[in-house]
Amino acid sequence: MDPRAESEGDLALPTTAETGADGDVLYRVHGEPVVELPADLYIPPDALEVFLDSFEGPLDLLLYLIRRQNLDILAIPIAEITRQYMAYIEVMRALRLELAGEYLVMAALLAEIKSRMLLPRPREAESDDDADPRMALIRQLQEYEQFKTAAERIDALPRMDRDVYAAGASVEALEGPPPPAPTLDELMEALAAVMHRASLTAHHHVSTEQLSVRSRMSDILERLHPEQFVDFVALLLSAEGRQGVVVSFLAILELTKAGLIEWGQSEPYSPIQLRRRGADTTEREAPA
Amino acid sequence: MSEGRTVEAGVEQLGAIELALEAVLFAAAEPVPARDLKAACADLGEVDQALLERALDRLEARYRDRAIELVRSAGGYRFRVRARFSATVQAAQPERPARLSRALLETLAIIAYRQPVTRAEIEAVRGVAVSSGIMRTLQEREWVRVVGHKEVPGRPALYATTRGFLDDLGLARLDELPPLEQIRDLADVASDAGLSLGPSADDEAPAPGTSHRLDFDREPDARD
Amino acid sequence: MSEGRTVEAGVEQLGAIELALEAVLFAAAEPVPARDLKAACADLGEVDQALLERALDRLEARYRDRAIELVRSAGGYRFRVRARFSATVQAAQPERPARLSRALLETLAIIAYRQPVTRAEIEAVRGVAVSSGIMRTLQEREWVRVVGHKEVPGRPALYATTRGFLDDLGLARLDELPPLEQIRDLADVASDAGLSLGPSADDEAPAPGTSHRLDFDREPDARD
Repeated sequence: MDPRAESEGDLALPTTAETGADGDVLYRVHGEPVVELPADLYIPPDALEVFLDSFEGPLDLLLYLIRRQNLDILAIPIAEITRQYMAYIEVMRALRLELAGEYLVMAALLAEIKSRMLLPRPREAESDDDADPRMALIRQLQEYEQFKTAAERIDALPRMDRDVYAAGASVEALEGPPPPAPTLDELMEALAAVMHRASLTAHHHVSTEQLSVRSRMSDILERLHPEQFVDFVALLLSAEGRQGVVVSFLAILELTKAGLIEWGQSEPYSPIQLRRRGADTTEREAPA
Repeated sequence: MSEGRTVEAGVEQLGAIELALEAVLFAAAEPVPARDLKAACADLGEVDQALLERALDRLEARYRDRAIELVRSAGGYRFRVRARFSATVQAAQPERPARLSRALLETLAIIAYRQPVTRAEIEAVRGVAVSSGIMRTLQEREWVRVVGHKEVPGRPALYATTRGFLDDLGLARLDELPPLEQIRDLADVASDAGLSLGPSADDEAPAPGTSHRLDFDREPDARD
Repeated sequence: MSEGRTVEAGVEQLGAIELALEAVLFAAAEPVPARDLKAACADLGEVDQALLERALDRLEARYRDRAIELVRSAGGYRFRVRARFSATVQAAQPERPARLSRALLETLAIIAYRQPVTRAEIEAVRGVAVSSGIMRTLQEREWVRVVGHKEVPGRPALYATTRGFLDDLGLARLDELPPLEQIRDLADVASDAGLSLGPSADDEAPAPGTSHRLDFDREPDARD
């Protein structure tokens, strides 16, 4: 389930608006409130949230319930599956997981199917498959499973930059018309798009440190070497002016926080020194 | 004698074409279509499809025992590190890209097999809303693009996979994707399931391995 | 006899090293330092500097008559398309792209604002993989450089922007780029497409050198 998903599209499920969005529906359908975890939820409570969060939606959850019992989709035991499904929904509610509307719509559909199967059906409707809501659900489950499997197979194919790698060579030696340079507008537009996308998909934040500090971080890092300490004060003073000292100092703190540099002192009260972390002494050995 | 010289010239031309192709293929970041490969040989005499393929064959043979191979996918030709050296490459650059989410993969699979398809149709199959982030990521990755709009109210965008998607999976054509599992006929459903309420736990699982080739020409909304 | 077998094994090992180096060098986005090349051969027995050089010599010789060449520079080793194929490579690009690709611009923007940053960190922000081709292009255009390596397993390269990047943008210093808050506003506006609420008059499209916040009234010139 994706709590960030937006309910924009029309769901193919027959929605019953009068019961769908209302949380009460669970109790009415089930007859009595669910007060404890169902016995067949044999998942450690700590893992439950992660487990439930890993479902891609109500179809995925239903499919799981059916497959776990080794059942054929074509013969879903509606009563039993409905009971289990409701139990999971209740757990999600109890854990205050953001419950997407789709789960409640499915709950309503299951309830409807179950109730219709309990009632005697008019004879003339019996031959009409489409009138049986179970048929529509079965078709949808089959179709979903089909693509779920297809997704796994696509993911298993060798993929560029994950499993296989393009072979390329530098074109530095080639002559030609100069490549287009980026414009500031293009760059800003691209960054705005990334930030927008990041806000939609993930928890990554592009934080707002001063660019002068980040720029100085790069410069300082490039000047430091793992095998050789550099005097801390010299690093600060090499940047002219008071503001330069502040920027350098902040940059050094940031680099320290990021674990990119380490501090040293040959003896107490001697000058504080810095070097890049790591002991790569061989990097510069390639002949020029 | 004059014939000997023609053959000689032919071999020389073939060698020159082979080198030109090699330069172009290594310089390119993406697979290079045959058309562009021919354009690169403009100064090397008449280069028809047959000659191009001969040169490509020679180039392929040249790297037969090497760590890289010439491969052909949807977008054209490219050199690729042989799969058996993937671990070696990863040892030198161990940062592997993040795994793709199931939501993204399922969305991608539906677009791949059902294209062109609208977002609402994808949502109907998955039973949940598809986030805007996923659609944007798929398009940004250049695996999916909008190929038109469906002539229904709202004119929703129709999505399809790109050549880049096939290239990234090393496929030449869409029908090289793994086949979809076959869905059992709904006529069976009615008879098997009957209308009984009780669980039929002893029913057999659907026979595995029944699969069929995908019909890509099928309209995405044919099922409704 | 035993000496013969040692020589035999040595030749075999040399060949295996050569292939491993070939794989790593063709997959790399930037020149590969000797230590990383050695690391890639970790499974191929003891590889000292002398053995590495022998394998590199062999590799170099292998491409002596080809369209690409193995070059050694201070930063490490790489394959490069030979200069005499300039016209050939250009001929294969019938329409030179007038604009930079979206993926390249996004990558460049993230490096500018998050430097020093690893490729995995860029990928985490963008949500999609960054190809070696893009990283190679950014470095060859001298907009991006490697300023160090992060001391985590694999020692991934840390990327930063260059003086040339600022020059091409017409900026004197990096902090003349618009502050992130302003871009965030831009992103919000983009997400509210449909709303006619335009950006307020003073934060329209960011222009070079305008309306940025500076905490420090004067920034010393970059030392390089």
